[in-house]
Amino acid sequence: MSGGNVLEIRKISKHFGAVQALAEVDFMLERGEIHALCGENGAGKSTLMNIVAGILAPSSGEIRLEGLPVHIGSPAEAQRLGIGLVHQEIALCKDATVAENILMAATNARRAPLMNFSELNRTAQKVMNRLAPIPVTRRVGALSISNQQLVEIAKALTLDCRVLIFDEPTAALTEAETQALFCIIRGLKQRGISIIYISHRMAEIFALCDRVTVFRDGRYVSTDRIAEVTPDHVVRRMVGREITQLYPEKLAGEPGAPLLEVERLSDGAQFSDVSFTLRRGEILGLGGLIGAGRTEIALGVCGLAPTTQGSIRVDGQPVAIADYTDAIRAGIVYLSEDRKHSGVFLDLSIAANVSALDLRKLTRNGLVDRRLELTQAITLCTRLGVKMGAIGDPVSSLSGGNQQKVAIAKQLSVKPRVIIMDEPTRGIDVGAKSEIHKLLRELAADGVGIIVISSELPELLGISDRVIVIRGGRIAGEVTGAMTEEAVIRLASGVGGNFADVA
Amino acid sequence: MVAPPVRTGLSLGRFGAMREAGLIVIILALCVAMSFASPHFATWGNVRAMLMSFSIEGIVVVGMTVLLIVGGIDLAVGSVVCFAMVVGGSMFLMGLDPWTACLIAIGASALVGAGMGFFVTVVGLNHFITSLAAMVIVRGLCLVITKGTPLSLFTLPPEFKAIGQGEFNGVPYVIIIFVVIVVLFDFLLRRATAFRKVFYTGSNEKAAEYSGIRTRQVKFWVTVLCSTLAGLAGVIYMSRFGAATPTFGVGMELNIIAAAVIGGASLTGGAGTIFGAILGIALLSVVTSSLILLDVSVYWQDMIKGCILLAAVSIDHFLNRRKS
Amino acid sequence: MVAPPVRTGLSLGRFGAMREAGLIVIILALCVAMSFASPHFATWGNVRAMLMSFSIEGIVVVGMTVLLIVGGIDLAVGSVVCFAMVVGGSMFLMGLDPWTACLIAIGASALVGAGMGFFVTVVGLNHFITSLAAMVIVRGLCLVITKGTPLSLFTLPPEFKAIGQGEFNGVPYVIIIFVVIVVLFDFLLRRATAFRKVFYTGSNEKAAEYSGIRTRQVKFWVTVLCSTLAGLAGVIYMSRFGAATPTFGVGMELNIIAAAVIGGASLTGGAGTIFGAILGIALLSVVTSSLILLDVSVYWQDMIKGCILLAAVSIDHFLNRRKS
Amino acid sequence: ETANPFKCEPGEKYVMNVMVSGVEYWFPVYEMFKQAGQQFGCETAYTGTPEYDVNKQIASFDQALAQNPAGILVHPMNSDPFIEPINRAVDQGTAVVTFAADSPNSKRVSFITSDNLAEGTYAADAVAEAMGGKGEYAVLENPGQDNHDKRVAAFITRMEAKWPDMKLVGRAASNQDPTKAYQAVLSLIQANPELGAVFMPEANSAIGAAQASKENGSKVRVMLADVNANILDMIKAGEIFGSVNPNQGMQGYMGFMLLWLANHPDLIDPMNDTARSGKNGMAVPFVDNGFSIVTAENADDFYWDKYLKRRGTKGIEE
Ligand SMILES: Nc1ncnc2c1ncn2[C@@H]1O[C@H](COP(=O)(O)OP(=O)(O)OP(=O)(O)O)[C@@H](O)[C@H]1O
Ligand SMILES: Nc1ncnc2c1ncn2[C@@H]1O[C@H](COP(=O)(O)OP(=O)(O)OP(=O)(O)O)[C@@H](O)[C@H]1O
Ligand SMILES: [Mg+2]
Ligand SMILES: [Mg+2]
Repeated sequence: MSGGNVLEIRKISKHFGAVQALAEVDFMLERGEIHALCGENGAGKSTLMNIVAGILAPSSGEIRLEGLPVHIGSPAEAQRLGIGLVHQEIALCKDATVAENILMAATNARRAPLMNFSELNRTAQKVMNRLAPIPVTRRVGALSISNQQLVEIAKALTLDCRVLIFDEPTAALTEAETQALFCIIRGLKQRGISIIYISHRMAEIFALCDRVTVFRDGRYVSTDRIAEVTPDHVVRRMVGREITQLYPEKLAGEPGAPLLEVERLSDGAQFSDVSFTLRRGEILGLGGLIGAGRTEIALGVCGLAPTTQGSIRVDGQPVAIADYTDAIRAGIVYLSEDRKHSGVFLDLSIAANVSALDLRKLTRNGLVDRRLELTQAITLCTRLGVKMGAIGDPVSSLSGGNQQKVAIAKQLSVKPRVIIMDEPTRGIDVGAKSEIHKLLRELAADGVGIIVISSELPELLGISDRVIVIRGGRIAGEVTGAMTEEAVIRLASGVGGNFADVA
Repeated sequence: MVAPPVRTGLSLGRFGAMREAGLIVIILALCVAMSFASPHFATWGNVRAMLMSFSIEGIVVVGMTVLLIVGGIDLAVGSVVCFAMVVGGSMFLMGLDPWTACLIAIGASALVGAGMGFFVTVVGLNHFITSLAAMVIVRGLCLVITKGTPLSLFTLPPEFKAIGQGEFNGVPYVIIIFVVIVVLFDFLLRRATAFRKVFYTGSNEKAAEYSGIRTRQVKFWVTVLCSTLAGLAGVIYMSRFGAATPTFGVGMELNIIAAAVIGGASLTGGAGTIFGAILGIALLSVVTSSLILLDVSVYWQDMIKGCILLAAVSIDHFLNRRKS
Repeated sequence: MVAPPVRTGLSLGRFGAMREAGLIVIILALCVAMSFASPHFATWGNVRAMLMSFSIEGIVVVGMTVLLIVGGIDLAVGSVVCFAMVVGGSMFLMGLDPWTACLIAIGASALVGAGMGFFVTVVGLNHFITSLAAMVIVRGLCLVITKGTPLSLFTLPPEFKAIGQGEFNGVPYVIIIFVVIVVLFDFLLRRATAFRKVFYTGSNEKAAEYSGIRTRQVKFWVTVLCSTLAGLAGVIYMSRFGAATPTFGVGMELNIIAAAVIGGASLTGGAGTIFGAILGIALLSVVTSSLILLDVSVYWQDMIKGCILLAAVSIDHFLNRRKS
Repeated sequence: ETANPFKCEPGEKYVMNVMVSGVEYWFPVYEMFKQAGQQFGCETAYTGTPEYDVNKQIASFDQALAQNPAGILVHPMNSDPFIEPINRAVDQGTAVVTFAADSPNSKRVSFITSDNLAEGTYAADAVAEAMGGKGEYAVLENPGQDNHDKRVAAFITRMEAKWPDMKLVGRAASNQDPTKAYQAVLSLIQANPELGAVFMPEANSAIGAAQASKENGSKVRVMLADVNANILDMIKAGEIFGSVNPNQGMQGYMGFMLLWLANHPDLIDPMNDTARSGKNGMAVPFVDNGFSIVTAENADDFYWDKYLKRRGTKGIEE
């Protein structure tokens, strides 16, 4: 019966201390299929994949490869067995070049005592170009997070695999890269390679995959042919309830008075001459391709990166923002796109993470009021649906999506006037996503101004009242009214009417 | 549903408590073994002697632990301890009253810390190389001030000497000062907002910056704090020994850092407790005393000491791994 | 389209070259200034003295740099250097021929490294605390073996002493050995596949592991390498000094680590070059020599030395920041 | 009439070389070395490394040598490591005399020291006599430093040989560190409540040892070697029992003489085979500069600053 199955996972369980991450889950992967794995944040998807890739050891259960039981004790063994994994969390050597990172596994397996750098660079560039033309002699540490994600993917493509696993590869990618990736994945499938694809984006799953398996709370729920189910169906299985409305209602009337006015802002390198106005009560989207400079603009506004020119007004009053503390004082907060490096404190507790942004609020007589801190953390985490052991556990014990929720909770804890969110729902499941969207809309209704930077076009259009598109560090135009994906893409890529408002 | 936090809201919460539990068990086991091996071990005199022997160093350990938590390190503590002695001593010899002299000495030590803080936060060097240079410079200053000869502070008034040598109801002032500082900083580190920022900065500097914490200021002040506490230790040593030797405290830094690391501080920042660090220095001290008490040959003392240290750290590591 | 690798395919490629450029400029500037200040500076005798003074330590620096790159640290190098001397010396005194004795000594040093590697990779302690314990234990072993008295190896055959004391066309063998080792390891570190794994492991251990690199093995062997090179340095010292003193090399570790860090090695791993580290130790040596040559008051030497060190590191940092 | 032969040529320079050059033990040695030099019209210089590191000391020795001095008075931190440098110096025509510590297998022309064995022996006698020949004592050590080890060994040997009722109850390594000495003596007192004396071969440990003793009722007599202002004050106050101090001045003065003589062998014409063998006829193998016993009565004469003031010189700075 199992003749068609490359990989069979039987009754695998895994617990971390008291937390049961997986409870006797089964999973079958057929040869040459693209198999989607779905589930809410913390459902155990990454944990299972880490077990298959030899990074974690299962508490119990069995893994069969081509019908034979195997023991996968280390990533090296997994690679020997032909199992490759694109990690959800980027794990690259920042001090090494892109080429070295892409071909690290090959380097490790090489017999030759000396490196051949020119060949290494040539080979790596070829692989890289299939995704995006990132020069492979650059140091990985100097790349933006989205480019790092591409390197992480390219790295997996060099492996000689039977089974290739993608754990949320597109969370930080825009449409163009996503499409390039899909082409590659389909090509791999043609070559008989079996693929497991994890994503929270239903559209992707339905465009790419053959079958879908759903996990809930560490348990196996179902497996279906994609052709036989609908997205709503899958979501219901994941969440256990209906998600009626994906995006909240948009702003009904006119937005309020100007709240944040940015005028001719430049940083002398990544962006220049950026002017826009954010009004009270509106959600403004920032669109663009990878590397367009949206992140840099946000950093510049918040004082997290130096600017050379331009002025910022809040409520009509000019404010001098030298560093981020000034920005926070002025009521502007920023959610970083790079969760691991600048979003959360992995070793510190969830509670401590949530309160990091504004300790003053929690301080009584110079001491942190821990009751207040806990109440605040628990309230926000419950609201965002963070799946966790205890509020005192370190953030590193959370799943990727739940870490992102903690980072968002941190932003929301301060009651700011302007929230800038860079890729806010990276890796967040459908249910929580709509919860966050609802929350943002409620904040906006309370008079908060919100800027959302998102590479996921449907989200950008779904949540924003209008979208400003950035190209090459300049404002390429604005999309309002009945916004279409096409309009944004056209502005972002520079095809068609330049600098023209597309209504 | 959510477990109540143990002792602190910090991630180290329960885990931290466990870490220390491991060390406590090891130290107690050593003490029990020693009580059987030597009749002199479990006497108040001996306990007092052991406490005395590490209580002043313990003050330095406190500062070092905070600095390690923020991700720094200070190789200059030994030199700064000596510097405070020498500055305080020479001020006194120049005619100042000893209390003022000591304040100036502590102030001078804080200045050294400020200098290091400047090079770390403004110039952008790392703590290791900055404090290494400071170690050499400050030691050099001690030589310059003393011209290589120990200052004899024999004429220090008895009420000043009392700090280092006197007792209160049988408990030496030194131990009282030490306990007060340890309890105070342990409390502050767990509870005070200002010290919470130290943890944030040490755990992930970038994320701390992105949370609006002025990490450079935090690092600066922690560097100053560490030197200031070293300076305080220096003036207490001066009161204890009634002397200021220009070679005092050479090599002290490794002992101090080792104590903090044994006690659970991480060299990469973000983790550590005062209580643990104090247990670390207590362990080192108990081992040293025990070897002398057992009259182990001097040639073997170092070796055995090292082996016990290694064993203790391994056991501690093992206990913690099992629990977590 | 793809930029040709400069000197090497090192990630640090061009940047690395620049780092070193800064140091070279600083050292040359110092030398030029010194040539004007003292007629004795630019003599072969003085240059030889300076080269001799750091060339054996330079061998230890090589091992330390590789260890720092992998994210480790070794506080025991000074003790291991001494250990190799003492083991080699006592083997020789027991009647072995000096070459065999030295091989055994180097082997014993490698064993110390293996022991540390075991505690780091299998038990899971960190390099700092493991090597600190090893430092104490190995120093203790030296005392035990020698009973505290220096071994006199006056009877070492001249052909063996020639290694440390002889010359080839006016160039001491010691310097030749040093240069060969430096060039070899610099090349290997930039080009050899095995050493690239060291960089990867130090840069991001997880990422390296995910690529199938057995990071624990890498760390183990680098730890062994560092101790082995320290052992080699030890036997060369033995040949140079014709003696084995149980207190040799106390405090050496800080100097060695400082040299590597000045040369651009990072204490958190993933960065460093042999060439840079050697420039680091050369800088330290030139400064020391210059102060002696200029007949600077001994009281002031340490202070000035520290200040020059701090200034040099700051300038170097500044130059690199501007360029990068 | 003949010209005074006891005069230096122009440019004839004599150098003193030490390790841990910043500590005061060397200063009185150099003071008299310098005085002898001035009397002969020679240049003198004080060199060395501030560190306790044989490698660095050899580097400073080599550098001094690179300037071709007429002679070097050296305190070799370890004996054998100095064989090669000393021999190189002698071969290039620079006379070398060792002081306080020797390098016996080298070609150094003379060695001048106080007798470490005598120092240890005397210290033992003084302590035992004060205790009535009966009681417990301990030693603090600095294992590995040759002259310190000799003093300790001599102290113990003497006790065993001459004072059978004196019992050695503990040995601890204090490594010249006052805090370690403090802890060690505290522990020793705990283990041996009857402890009556402790000996250490250097001055740094004594500060800690004396304090520990004082805190326990001052029953432990602290005996040491070497002095400094602080030790002297404590001796005067009775907190330290006593010290044996080498005659540093003689070490320096005679050290210079030995070097100078070795450089001028033509002044004598001894009845021996020196002319035939090419040996240096002026070579004096060994000189004992003697030592003083410092007690409360004479302590005032050993203060360096008072001495310097009295002499009106700038010490090692000239
Ligand atoms: N190291 C750990 N220690 C403790 N708990 C852990 C650890 N790693 C994962 N968990 C827990 O295991 C559960 C499953 O996590 P996993 O990362 O597999 O989720 P996921 O399905 O990949 O979620 P996401 O969509 O957010 O990535 C979570 O509840 C998480 O808190
Ligand atoms: N640390 C860095 N060092 C050097 N260049 C960088 C760095 N971070 C980003 N860049 C470059 O800056 C440009 C803008 O990058 P970034 O990806 O942040 O823009 P973005 O519009 O925010 O894109 P994204 O959609 O990925 O958020 C890119 O060319 C990128 O390679
Ligand atoms: Mg996941
Ligand atoms: Mg971005």
